[in-house]
Amino acid sequence: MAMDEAGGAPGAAKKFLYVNRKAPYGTIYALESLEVVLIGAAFEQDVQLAFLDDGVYQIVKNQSTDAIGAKNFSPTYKALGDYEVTKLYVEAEALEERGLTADDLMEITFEDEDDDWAEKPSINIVSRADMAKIMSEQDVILSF
Amino acid sequence: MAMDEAGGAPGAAKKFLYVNRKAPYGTIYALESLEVVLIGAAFEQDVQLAFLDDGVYQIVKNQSTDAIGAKNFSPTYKALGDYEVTKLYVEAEALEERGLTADDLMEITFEDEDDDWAEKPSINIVSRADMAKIMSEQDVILSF
Amino acid sequence: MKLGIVVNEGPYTHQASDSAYQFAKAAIDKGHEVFRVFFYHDGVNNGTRLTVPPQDERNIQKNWTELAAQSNVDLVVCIAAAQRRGILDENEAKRQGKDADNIAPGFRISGLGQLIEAGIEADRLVTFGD
Amino acid sequence: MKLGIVVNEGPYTHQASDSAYQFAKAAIDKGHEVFRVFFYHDGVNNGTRLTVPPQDERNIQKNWTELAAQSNVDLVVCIAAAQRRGILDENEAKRQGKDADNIAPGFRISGLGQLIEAGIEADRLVTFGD
Amino acid sequence: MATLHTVNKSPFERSSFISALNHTVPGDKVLMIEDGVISARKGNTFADLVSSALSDCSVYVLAPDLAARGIAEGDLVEGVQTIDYGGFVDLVAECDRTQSWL
Amino acid sequence: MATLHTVNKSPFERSSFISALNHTVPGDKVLMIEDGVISARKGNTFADLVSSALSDCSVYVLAPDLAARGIAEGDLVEGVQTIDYGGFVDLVAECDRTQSWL
Repeated sequence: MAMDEAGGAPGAAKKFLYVNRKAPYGTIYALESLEVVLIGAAFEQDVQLAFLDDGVYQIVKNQSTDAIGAKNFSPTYKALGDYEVTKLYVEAEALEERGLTADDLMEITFEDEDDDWAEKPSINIVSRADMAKIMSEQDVILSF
Repeated sequence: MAMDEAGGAPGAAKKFLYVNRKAPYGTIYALESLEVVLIGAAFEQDVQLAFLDDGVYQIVKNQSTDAIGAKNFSPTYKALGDYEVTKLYVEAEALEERGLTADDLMEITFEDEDDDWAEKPSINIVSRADMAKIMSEQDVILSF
Repeated sequence: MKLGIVVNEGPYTHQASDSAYQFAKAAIDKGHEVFRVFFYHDGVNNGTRLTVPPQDERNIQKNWTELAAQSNVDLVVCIAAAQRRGILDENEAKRQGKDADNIAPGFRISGLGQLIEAGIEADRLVTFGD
Repeated sequence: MKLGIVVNEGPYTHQASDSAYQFAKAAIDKGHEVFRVFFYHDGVNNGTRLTVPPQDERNIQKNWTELAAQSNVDLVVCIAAAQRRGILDENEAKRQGKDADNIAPGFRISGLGQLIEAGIEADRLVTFGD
Repeated sequence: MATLHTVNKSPFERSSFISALNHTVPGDKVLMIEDGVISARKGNTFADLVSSALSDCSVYVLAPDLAARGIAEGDLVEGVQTIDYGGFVDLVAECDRTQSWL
Repeated sequence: MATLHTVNKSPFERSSFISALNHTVPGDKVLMIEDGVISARKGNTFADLVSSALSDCSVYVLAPDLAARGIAEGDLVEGVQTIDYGGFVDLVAECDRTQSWL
């Protein structure tokens, strides 16, 4: 794998943050961001996803795209746990401004191998201030 | 010319409004809008241009694009009079919100054939309410 | 009614082309005439035949090409916008000394006058963009 | 430093590609290494050789092609994004049964892994988009 | 002599929603499509602006775009009407002109 | 451990300017490029927000983009610094990471 050619020492994983700020379907950024996350999972870096601004709409429940003729890719978020992508940060203020609550979001979970494979939520609702702090602790930020 | 094939009777010019809401250079919409206006001038319709929101930046003075490597197309606005495009409406509120005044705009003029070719300003500063009224009186609105 | 449509963005990246297609189909279903779709700005990128969308996705170019054939819709790609973005038909490729062309069936390349003409001829003109 | 650049929009429509190019040139002038530019989303459209910009305008594709040759910059076009948008090299065209390709000299088509790798290898990664 | 104003972007992302509402005249119709439907969800920051617009305009949202973004019809600001693409066509035909707030 | 935040859109058109300022931490640097430079003109609606940001961040604008939009350096909100592409490169190198607010 490409890791061997990487600049850092093997095992020195970088912290990658994928920043999702746009609603799905109106533009392709949400879908193509998800495609990077899936490919990126194979690189064994420390991966986090941030959902803020209209990006929170990417993970709302009950998306149905039949009538617009596009593919509904929201089920893929539920599979992120299988790719060991387990840290999804959602900004509380972004939900509130849009009249949304945590109950409007899909259930996205992972099985924690360090805790007897217990099923745990991948979504963490964080304040705007905490989101800023999370952003300030990354090595690489990819914006979509 | 295409007028002969047009739906309306020859001579029954339609009112066309070109709505410009975006700053130049960050995107190509301003330039490609201008290209439509120049081509459209040959069709002898009743043409008006509206500048609102960041569109007012399209006609500010002293644009200099050498350092960004793009072509400065702002001189073309000054030539609109030669194409008999003489009605440019600029929204007063849009200027004010951006810290701009009428003095920050280029001088764009035309020679009035009905008034012994007197040179007159093409730019009309109008209120937001008047802009809404102007929009409501068009046959065709092209948005850029 | 006689309807004209303007599409300002390319396929997949923005919903504009999809929305315009759904609108055009609905208009035709209701008995209106969609006599022209004018592709401007990045909209010209709808007219390449070289796209290979994923198998489980819609094929936007094919949708337009089929609509044009079935309902006699004039799909016009703006020549000035197309040149900037690399959409060429065989004649244009030859004229510009390019070794390939990429225009899709059902699309034709023409001037901006076709947009103005659409505005003059159509009872209503509807624009889809970013 | 080792710099990676991501370009998310196509040529001319958005300033992203121009800004990225000016940034890359400035970085090289200052002695940094720009080892890769990754073209994603509509950014893949920078990699077509079929553009014919007006004679008094910059040629964005040629700018990139020349920079790649002069400064050994790896210009990578994302394959998944390119397929959706109709950017193909000779191999891809053959594989997909297309009768033409349009990739420009100096650009190569590869996978999204090249973006992640750029993030891992680069000291800094800078993204330009809409 | 009504105008149909279409808004295709979220009011949280772009100013086109506000700009459209600022340029309606009484009797106009406003249609939210694509990401524009986000403005019509009840309880959102812009819900009051949508309600105000209803005092002298009709406001519509495109149901297919609502569904894609997981918004139920019951979640809408009161008074906003849902239509499908056929209804969109009807609005275009009924109004004298369409202005797309791109 | 500073972050360089780049903003490339006008605050009048998009929310990315506000969102960027809402997610800085003290010591971060904010650079306006492309249409983003519009926020730095004195007297504009967002000028006070730029001034506030200066209390715990450094704020820069890209001079080539200012010039293209006819904004003179004397027209800037006080405290905002102008740089060229070389200065942009230096900021990227000085900061630990770059976040583009697209």
